Amino acid sequence: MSVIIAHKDFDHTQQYNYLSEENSNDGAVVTFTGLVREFSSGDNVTALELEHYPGMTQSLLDDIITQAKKRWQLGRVRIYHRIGYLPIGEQIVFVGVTSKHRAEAFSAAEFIMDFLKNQATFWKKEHFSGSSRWVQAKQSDKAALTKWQKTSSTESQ
Amino acid sequence: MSVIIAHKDFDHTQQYNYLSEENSNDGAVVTFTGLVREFSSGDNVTALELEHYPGMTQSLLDDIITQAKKRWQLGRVRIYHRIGYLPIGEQIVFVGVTSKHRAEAFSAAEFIMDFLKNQATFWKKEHFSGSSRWVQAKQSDKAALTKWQKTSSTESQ
Amino acid sequence: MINVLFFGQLKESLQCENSQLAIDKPITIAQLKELLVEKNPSWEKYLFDKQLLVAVNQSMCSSLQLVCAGDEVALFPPVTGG
Amino acid sequence: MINVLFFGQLKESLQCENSQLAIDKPITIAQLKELLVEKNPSWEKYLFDKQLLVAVNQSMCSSLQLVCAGDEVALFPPVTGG
Repeated sequence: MSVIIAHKDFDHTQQYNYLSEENSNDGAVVTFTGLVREFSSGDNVTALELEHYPGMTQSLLDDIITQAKKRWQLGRVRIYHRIGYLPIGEQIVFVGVTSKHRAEAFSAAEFIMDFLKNQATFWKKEHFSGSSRWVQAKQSDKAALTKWQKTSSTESQ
Repeated sequence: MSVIIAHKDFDHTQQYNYLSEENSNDGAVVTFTGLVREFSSGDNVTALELEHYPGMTQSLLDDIITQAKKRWQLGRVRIYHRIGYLPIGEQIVFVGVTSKHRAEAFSAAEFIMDFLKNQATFWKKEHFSGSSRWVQAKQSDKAALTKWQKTSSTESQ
Repeated sequence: MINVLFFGQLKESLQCENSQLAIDKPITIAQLKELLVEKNPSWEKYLFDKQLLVAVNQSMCSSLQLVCAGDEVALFPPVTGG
Repeated sequence: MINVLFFGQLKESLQCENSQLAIDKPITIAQLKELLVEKNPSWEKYLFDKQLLVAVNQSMCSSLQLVCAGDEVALFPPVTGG
């Protein structure tokens, strides 16, 4: 199963093993892990809270993987996204990709994260000591998508 | 210690933990792992053998990390490169990077791998059943460096 | 009956997770929002936020989309996962 | 004395890991290669391969580089790690 959405934390090793074990075709494994970090716009975050639109999130993530597999020759792909209340330092999301070649693995992992950020139906609330606020969509995340329009002719080398 | 060169295999979790534990500043962790893969130019590889120039390799890898830290705001960096005889499926190299932002972590990890491939004093021999051959430097690895010349004005966004 | 779901900050603002609407003919999303405001006048300032996104039967679409009885409609702010 | 190290395919072709050369004045890498060939005539076809790289005291340099007694010189083919 490529996509997992769960409250439960993930074990990094287990995700890595899913990608690399008995996979002698692929010489490159790239992983991205997103963690709850302490500062956001200067304020001290104590936790994040993540909700999502069940069903729709799953199919959007499946679709992002399909798009990535059309652009690059990929072996295995894993997306693990957590929901619920996640204190500082907790893992939020894991994206892992294998390929024969490192450039394809790097591009695909970043592509998946960029589209996940912009399309997958998750919403994030930041908790501070005594207050909370919904995270607003970032212009920089939208801008990140533009690199996937420009490079379509050169990326497959 | 950021750079490790060793015969001994590495534990992916241990490398990941080195990057992520007690690191609430950085929300993004990107890792690359290179594995011995089964096919090379159509032949069935049984193992790789890696030798290096001790001392020089270490300082070249330190220098690549220094270059990466000048270009991007990075937290922790780890390079683990194995030497010796490595059968199919074995891990060869690990590069891991943390940053506040995912784009910087992705770029830095790929930059380090691209320069490692082109500059670090390792030499690789492929073993087949009954024969062996030294791996020749690839034009595609050299070409990979060009992207780090062009993007210097846009990468830090 | 149309089932309307709300997510994220919108759900919190409306203090409502979902709302059922009985309709007898296909209507646009814009008309559906007006029906919701008729039922809940205080929702007006939230439902017409231009940033709001719409999904019908779990596919993204525009406010011009027609919806019929049995459809699942979701209204939510721009996504912020990952 | 200059210590000359060989790596990778070159080491295997020469069947030699390192060689010591006694010199009484600074010489270029090109001259050093000629001294090595004088000692080992069979090395000629390997040492003048244009792809060969040179490091002096563990820094990459060109064949014009001057080296003196006490220097560590390394000759090797293009690197292929990772």
